[in-house]
Amino acid sequence: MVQDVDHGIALQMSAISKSFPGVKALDGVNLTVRKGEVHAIVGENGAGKSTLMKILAGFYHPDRGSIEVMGTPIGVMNPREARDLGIGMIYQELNLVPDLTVAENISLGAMPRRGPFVDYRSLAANAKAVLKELDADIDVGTRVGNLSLSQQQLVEIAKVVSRNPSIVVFDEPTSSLGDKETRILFNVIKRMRESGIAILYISHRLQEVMEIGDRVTVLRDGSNIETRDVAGITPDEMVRLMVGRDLTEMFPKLDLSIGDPVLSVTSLGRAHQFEDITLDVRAGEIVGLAGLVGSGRTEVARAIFGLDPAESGEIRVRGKAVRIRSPREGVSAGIALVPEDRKREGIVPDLPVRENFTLPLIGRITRFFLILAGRERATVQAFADRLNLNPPRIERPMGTFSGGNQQKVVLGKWLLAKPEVLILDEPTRGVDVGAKADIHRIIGEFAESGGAVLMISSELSELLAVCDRIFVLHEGSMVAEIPRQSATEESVMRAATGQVYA
Amino acid sequence: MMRLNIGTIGNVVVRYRLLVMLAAVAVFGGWTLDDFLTLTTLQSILDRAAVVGFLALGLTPILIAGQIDLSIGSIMSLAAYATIALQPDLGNVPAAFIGLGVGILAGVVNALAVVVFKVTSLVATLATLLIGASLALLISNGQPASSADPLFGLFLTDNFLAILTPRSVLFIGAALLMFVWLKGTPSGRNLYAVGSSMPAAISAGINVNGYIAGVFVLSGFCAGAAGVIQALSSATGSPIAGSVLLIPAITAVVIGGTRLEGGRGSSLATLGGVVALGALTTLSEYNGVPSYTQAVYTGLILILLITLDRIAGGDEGKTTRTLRSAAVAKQTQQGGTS
Amino acid sequence: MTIRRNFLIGAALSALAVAVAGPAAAASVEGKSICYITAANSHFYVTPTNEGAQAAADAAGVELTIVSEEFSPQTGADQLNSCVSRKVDGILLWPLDANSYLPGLLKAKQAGIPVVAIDTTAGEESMKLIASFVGADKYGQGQISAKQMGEALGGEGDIIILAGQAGNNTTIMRTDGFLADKPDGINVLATVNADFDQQKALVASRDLITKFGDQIDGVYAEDDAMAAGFLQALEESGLDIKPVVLGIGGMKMAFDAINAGQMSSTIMQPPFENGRLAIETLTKVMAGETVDAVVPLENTVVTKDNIGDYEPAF
Amino acid sequence: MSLVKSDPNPGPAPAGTLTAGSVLSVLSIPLAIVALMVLGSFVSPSFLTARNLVNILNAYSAVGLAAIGSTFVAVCGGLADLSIPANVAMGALVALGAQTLVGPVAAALLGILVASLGGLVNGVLIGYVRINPIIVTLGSGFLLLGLSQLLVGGGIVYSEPSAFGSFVAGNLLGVPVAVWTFFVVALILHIVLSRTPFGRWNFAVGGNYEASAASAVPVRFTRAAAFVLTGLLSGMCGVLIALSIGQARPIIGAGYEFVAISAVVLGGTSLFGGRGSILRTVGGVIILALISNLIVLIGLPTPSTGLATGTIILLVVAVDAYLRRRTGAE
Repeated sequence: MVQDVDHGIALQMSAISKSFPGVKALDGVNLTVRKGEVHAIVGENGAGKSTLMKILAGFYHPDRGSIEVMGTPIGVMNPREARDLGIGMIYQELNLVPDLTVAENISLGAMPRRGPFVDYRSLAANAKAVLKELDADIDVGTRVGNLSLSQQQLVEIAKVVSRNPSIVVFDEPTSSLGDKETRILFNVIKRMRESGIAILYISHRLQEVMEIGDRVTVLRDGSNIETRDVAGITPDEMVRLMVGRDLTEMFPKLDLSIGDPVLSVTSLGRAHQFEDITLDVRAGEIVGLAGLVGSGRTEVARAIFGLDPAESGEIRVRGKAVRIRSPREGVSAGIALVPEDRKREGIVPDLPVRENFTLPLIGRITRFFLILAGRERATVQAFADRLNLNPPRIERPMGTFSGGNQQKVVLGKWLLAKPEVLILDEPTRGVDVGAKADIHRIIGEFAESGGAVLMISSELSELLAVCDRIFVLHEGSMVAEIPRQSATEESVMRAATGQVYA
Repeated sequence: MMRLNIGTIGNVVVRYRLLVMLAAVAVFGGWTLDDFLTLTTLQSILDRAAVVGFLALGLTPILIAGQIDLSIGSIMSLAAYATIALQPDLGNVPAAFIGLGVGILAGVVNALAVVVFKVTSLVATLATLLIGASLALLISNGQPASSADPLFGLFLTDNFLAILTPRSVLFIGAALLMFVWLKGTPSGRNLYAVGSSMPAAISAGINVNGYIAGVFVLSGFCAGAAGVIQALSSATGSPIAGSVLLIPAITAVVIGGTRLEGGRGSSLATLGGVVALGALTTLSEYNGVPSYTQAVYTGLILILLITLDRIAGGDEGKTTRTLRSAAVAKQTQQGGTS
Repeated sequence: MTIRRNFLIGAALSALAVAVAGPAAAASVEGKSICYITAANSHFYVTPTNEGAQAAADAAGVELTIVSEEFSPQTGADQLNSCVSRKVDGILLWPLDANSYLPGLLKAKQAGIPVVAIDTTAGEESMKLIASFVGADKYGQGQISAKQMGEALGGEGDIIILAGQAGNNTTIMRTDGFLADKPDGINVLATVNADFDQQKALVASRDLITKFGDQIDGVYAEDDAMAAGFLQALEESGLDIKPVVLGIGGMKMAFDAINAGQMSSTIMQPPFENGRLAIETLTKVMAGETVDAVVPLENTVVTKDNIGDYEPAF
Repeated sequence: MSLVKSDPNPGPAPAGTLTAGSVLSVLSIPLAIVALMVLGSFVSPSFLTARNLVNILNAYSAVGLAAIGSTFVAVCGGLADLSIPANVAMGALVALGAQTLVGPVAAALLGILVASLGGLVNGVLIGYVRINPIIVTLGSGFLLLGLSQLLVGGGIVYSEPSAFGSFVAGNLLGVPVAVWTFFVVALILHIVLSRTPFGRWNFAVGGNYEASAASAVPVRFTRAAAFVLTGLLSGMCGVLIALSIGQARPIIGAGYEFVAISAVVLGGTSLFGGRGSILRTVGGVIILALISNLIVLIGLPTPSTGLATGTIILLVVAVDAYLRRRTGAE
């Protein structure tokens, strides 16, 4: 359902190649984007999507190839020139200034002046106009640091839209959004498309690509494999193009024998975040925790682990009441948490993989206060091999690995600690298809060995495929417990949006 | 509806606490001394604030940009010495301009070290602190230069409109000018962006390196101005003039409420911080309180204020952000690839 | 580079211009206020000076407000201004450099507030505005030390100078005085700033002993603490030399060293006495009496011969 | 089923591979030391004598202790401890002042304890209340130094002659006790930083505070402990100096905070955390000691030390930053 507007070529990238020391990131990539289309780009991590977009944004310069924007050939450009050419970027990580207001952020780098001064009147007027266009109700005088995540994203989009761009790149825009916010975003994207803006949409979520995209380009190993109309492709086909072969089942579900309750949480509460949360996870069971962004699901997970301890309620592990006021107590109670924000809370980028691995349990491989270096190395290497760490170099700094591999290490470090309960908060966010399968396999193996898994994901399809039961949170309260048999996207969404139980 | 943004609670709190300090000083001073609450006391406080005030003013944009400049004291010493030592050869006024030029030059050196050679500002300016102090002593052979025309700069401390002196007018004027720049002009707003979120500033096409270089040059200029004013008003170019003023300047800026982590601050807050500290010092001196007792309660106030700020403001422990300059090298490199 | 150095000569010249201020008749100064701008609050030499001043002020019944420059002449200049605006009846000033106090001194003159300088003289112009200087002649101390050194070494020999902080007025005076009267046969191997600090003197002396070894015939330390630092380094080195070691200050450690024969001499500079004398001089000025432009603190050289007659100054 | 490809972004040379940059960055400190020593042997024939070399170490042993503490502070992302001079003074004054009350050994321990308490104040405010370390230590520096001056009122505190005092001031097997202390402490704390869980925690906290907290690392304790350790070592520094020169004054540690930071920075430890080593700090201390020794041996004016130190810091750090950018690390 392509809109009937001017379908001239907005962007033409031809035979783009780019190498970094030792790596050929792009090899003769071609990309044509029309005005008024949503052009999705998919590919595994490392396929070259980011590099291509950074070239478009002026951060990198291609070794070879040419770029034409609106029919004009572009030479070497820097980020500012790229912006002036009408290329707007919306990244996964928001690029806002928390200490400036919404209005100032929207006009950052190009504030209206009156004489030498900022014209605050037209600054506010501009911001209001743009936000209205996006149908966003945000006070333009608020400090951006005080806004919610999804409001911030709207500001980010407003910032880009206010410059009247001809091409806008969305890089994983929904990774931190809940379903409701995603809907709002899609509406905004549709409006932008209608006004003739060419949109490049990068996502790992193929369902979204199916929904919002007009055409899709698949990248693999730095080359473009194919560009197709979305109407004529299925997610399975996309996956096959991305990985180069069939991935038999994206979410393999093992049927495991479910044992006794391992984790039982009763009436857990924490002021302003959640209250009266009761749930249980049994041995060998994978339980989902669903809810919109801001429903309190992450907070519940953090409370059980002790990162932001609960203020009321009881936690039992294998029937024994435990007091958890810090992650250390969480760990000794046998609980592990793979946090939501991998970069911020998952890895220490400068430390080697080995040291990241052993961080929670370094005390256990210590004798007379000294770390047993040999045992540490051997243990970690063995585990890294089991996790398919790629490359399998445990002395390399964590920061040099891809997102998927970093996530494997985060997961692995907790498995190494041999927990009874594994809590996973968005374990596959921003992870490519291949690593995703690895991660699901690892989780499955953990459950198979009798562990209890509590998993949070914004991707309902993932929860539905993997979980034995799903708890649903709405505004800090538990609103539903849905067994696997009766769980559908609709039933979960209804509960998450507060449409069940009074 | 026009808002002079950032005018949110944070700033209100900051201004409020300075008023509390000043009010406490006034009440206590009026209570213990019968000659404290006079215009001359105010004049004396403002006058004494001028020199350390210029240093603190120069430091303000530096901190807003998330940087630090430890070399301002040394720069001030060099400028003060040049201002007096060159008088016989160049004449009084040209020598003063050379003093300012020395400050700017030193600022350029800092800017180069931070922006071009990617040395974090804490380390770079520690090095230039050592180098500057050493150069001042070497060039002067450890001897302060005395002006042959000691009456030339005396007007700087003359009475002006009952509560001011020419040099306090310069300081207050500079603070107001800087306030207008920081709050009212695009470049001022951009500076906050640089300190608050460098990636955002880069992606908005703001020349981050330029701004960072700029604030170091400005800070050098301010330190130079402090040196020139100090030298002229005391008719002495001491090679150690600024060495003791670095810590008071930082203290004043911090008490004023400018954040060490970048992105927040104001020159009026700095003005307030300098005056509040000056008032406290003057009150203590009038009461004959020994300097070490003053040090004890300056330390207490500093810790107390910042703890209150931390608890009340609940800035969610951004200790990991520490000084943003750590990120300069990486970020600017990314933004400035050629 | 023309830098004017303020020699005591400047002060001596201005002796002609003895300032007389205050009401001529009032003989009593009781109840009057004095602002004492001192070098520091917490310092082994300055603190006893301050105590002497306080004692004299208490005896005279004047109200003494002590403010500390913390060794910064800029701070002192500001404090001087502030004391003048308070309209105190007299100011006792510890000058830390030549010119910095000039503006304040002019204002004091205008306001009719008498100023007396303690411990150190200021520059020529400044001294014209100061009623009297009470303190040791530091330039003279340098000269005396030069003479001592010359005699002890028979006019010839290689010496090292352990100086105070670079830029510090006392350092400059003691160095310049020494160099001015130093016999030509005395050769200065090295001058090191050890900042009046025993630890720094110790470290520097170790290096100097390493470099010059038995070349060192004499050591001129600008205070006794630094002399003690040198002696400690010498002892550590095990070097069998016995250089002539001169100190200044009359500190306890110097007395011990002189008794032990390690040090040749020190020059007494009793701080308490200095403070007391300064306040007494100032109150005289305030009472309208005429005082000498220089009230010297006698430079008494303490050697093995006369050590029995004196007590350590501090 | 290995589907994941390695990241195409320009990664750093993997640790363990030898590149020109990594070799240079490992060898830079030994090279600098050797270069200074070669220079020294040309300048003065007495440079390469055992006594001079011992002197060089002796001069910086005490402040070297504070530099070792500062390494922990820097590695855990605590920037710098500006209250070092105050804690040095506290340690020194208490160690001498309490001699007549409790005897020399107990007094020395008491001095170290008091300085550690100063460190504890810093540690609690920085680690647990999470205030910026620069501001906290600036404030506590004011506070503690003011208190120490209040304590002695400006006098000098002299040491009572004692066997313990002369032992600390003296030599052991021809090497000053201060030097022994420095190297033993450095060795122990090198092992602590590189081989123990506490050391590992420091790197983790400095590398990524949030992630360390989420990995059950006692983040608050770690940061607090680094400051307590620095307080303790500053106290030891004060005690060593006070006993070796037989007297103490509040200004005894003036400027030591900058010496300590300079040594840490020269050693290539990042003040922003996550990277550093005690051995490299020891190298930094030795470089500083060599500079000040050479200034005297060459006969340059004393203030040249700052010029030389500052220039070398700029050079070392700029080269280090350049190499890191080239290899893409960081």
